[in-house]
Amino acid sequence: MEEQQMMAAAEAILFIAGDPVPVRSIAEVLDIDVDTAERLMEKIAEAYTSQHWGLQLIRINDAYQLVTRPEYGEYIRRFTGAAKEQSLSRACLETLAIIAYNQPVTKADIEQLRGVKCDHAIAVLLEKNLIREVGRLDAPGKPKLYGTTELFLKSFGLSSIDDLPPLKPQQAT
Amino acid sequence: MEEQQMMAAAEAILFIAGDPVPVRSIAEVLDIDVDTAERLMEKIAEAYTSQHWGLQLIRINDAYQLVTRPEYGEYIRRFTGAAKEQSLSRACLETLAIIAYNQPVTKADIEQLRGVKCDHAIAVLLEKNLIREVGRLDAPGKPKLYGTTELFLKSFGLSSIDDLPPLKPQQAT
Amino acid sequence: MGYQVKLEVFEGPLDLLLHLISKAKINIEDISISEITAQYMDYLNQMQALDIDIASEFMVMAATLLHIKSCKLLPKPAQQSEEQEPDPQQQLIQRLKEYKKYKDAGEWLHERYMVYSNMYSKLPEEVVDTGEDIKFSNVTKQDIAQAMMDLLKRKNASQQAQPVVRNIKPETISLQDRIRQLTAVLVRRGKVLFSQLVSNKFSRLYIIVTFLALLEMINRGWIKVQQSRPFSDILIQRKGLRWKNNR
Repeated sequence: MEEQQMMAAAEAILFIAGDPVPVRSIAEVLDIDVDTAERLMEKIAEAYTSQHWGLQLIRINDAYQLVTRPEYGEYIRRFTGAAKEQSLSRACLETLAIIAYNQPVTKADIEQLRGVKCDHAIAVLLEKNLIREVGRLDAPGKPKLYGTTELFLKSFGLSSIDDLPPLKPQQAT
Repeated sequence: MEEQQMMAAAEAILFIAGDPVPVRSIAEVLDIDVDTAERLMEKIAEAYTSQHWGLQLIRINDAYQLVTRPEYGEYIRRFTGAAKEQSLSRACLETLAIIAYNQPVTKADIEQLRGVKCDHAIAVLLEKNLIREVGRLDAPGKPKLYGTTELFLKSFGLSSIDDLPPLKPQQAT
Repeated sequence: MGYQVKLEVFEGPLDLLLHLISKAKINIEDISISEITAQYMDYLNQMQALDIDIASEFMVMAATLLHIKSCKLLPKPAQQSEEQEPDPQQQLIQRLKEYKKYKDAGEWLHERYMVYSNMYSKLPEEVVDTGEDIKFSNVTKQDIAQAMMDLLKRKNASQQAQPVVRNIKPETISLQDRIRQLTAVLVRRGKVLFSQLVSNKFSRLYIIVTFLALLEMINRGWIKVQQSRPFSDILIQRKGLRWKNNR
């Protein structure tokens, strides 16, 4: 199969899937190796950047997903009647930052860093599916360990957790 | 708004909808007249024909729909075949349950709950006369609202919709 | 009602301290404990004066600050104990610096979120065997309830197990739920104005459902409504509606 056709087939699959499609699924369906599939996806992503207007191909961990460009979110909400995602409270953002950079991490660690109770922020983040329990610490009380989810990556435009910028060392305020 | 941006917004809407989108809905969302919207859609359709690979924009009466090209059906089957095929009866039962408990409800609401497109199940239930359109929601897409029919009540031995068994609260897992 | 002063809200004692430090335009390292302690206590006093509950963390920090301040007034302890106990002021500075890093990271996340929460994805197409004919002959109302509960459970489970896409989420409110809520309101209050049931902070769908619920309740003879003239507020009164009607 020619490359052009493989790209077309991959695009059709991404459209039908809706959800992120792992590179290896693409490789399997097109009967090519994973590296070739990977290069194919990169090419599609580039083509979307240059040719498409309202859509883009994003990478989340080892999978690719077709999504709309953020600039047009308002029109989509107008069309579907969906409510705008509310911005997260500062308590939630701080808690999320601590979890993202230190995962897996316990509630006690988070509270130590923030200097306040974090139950509410953690509950909200769990409900919004931005964090999840990833296990329990082998210590007295077996405290829960928290980590971020794939939805976290997507919601913040990160393709993996390594995409987070390094924390700024604090000098001047 | 520039034409390029309007095309982008329209493309994003067509992508999210998946279903046929009436030209007047596009016009309403973009705040342009129907003729302009019509020309816009034709331009997008042309661009898809000349540039795109796996997708195309088709016209159905006064609506446009983004669909995969038939040439790639084989790959789509191969891809979806790997996913577990759900029995139609199960899909219909779930869809019926959502409509029964949440009526009046839009297709978008049902799909949100089920996490997949539900066109087929809804078509079957309409055909079997277990559900019906009960109105339209006042949103730009004017989505249809579905409810259950008398036949539904009769078929399941209910004297009214209040006869449905109460849902037990879900335990968090 | 007393005179209300708007007091800035802080995420905790560390947040408040950072605010005081930035107001003083100094580096975290250069804090003067006696000054910062005075300002900190001043803030707590204001909160107290306004009858705002002061979280225990703020009190603990107050005690820490006072402890550091008192240590400074005392003569330097002998060398051995200095080795054992780290300087509490340095400890506090360290905590503030750590906290500030995540506070800044939180701001960075906020900016990203404002952009990327505007991206939407498409729902997957459903794969079904279209050749199959559906049979509901053995299906009971219990099965319908079970299907709905399974769905809700699956939704809960999938949200925890493989969180991937946030699709567009239209808010859903069921008519039955709304009827139940309105019944509760009317049983409690006897009468209510339509404007009290809906306000512009609610979505259009919510208002529509409320209206449909009222129509249904009129239909069932549970309530009576009055409107003195077109577009004026609607008075809704209980009529033959008792709580058990709703069971």
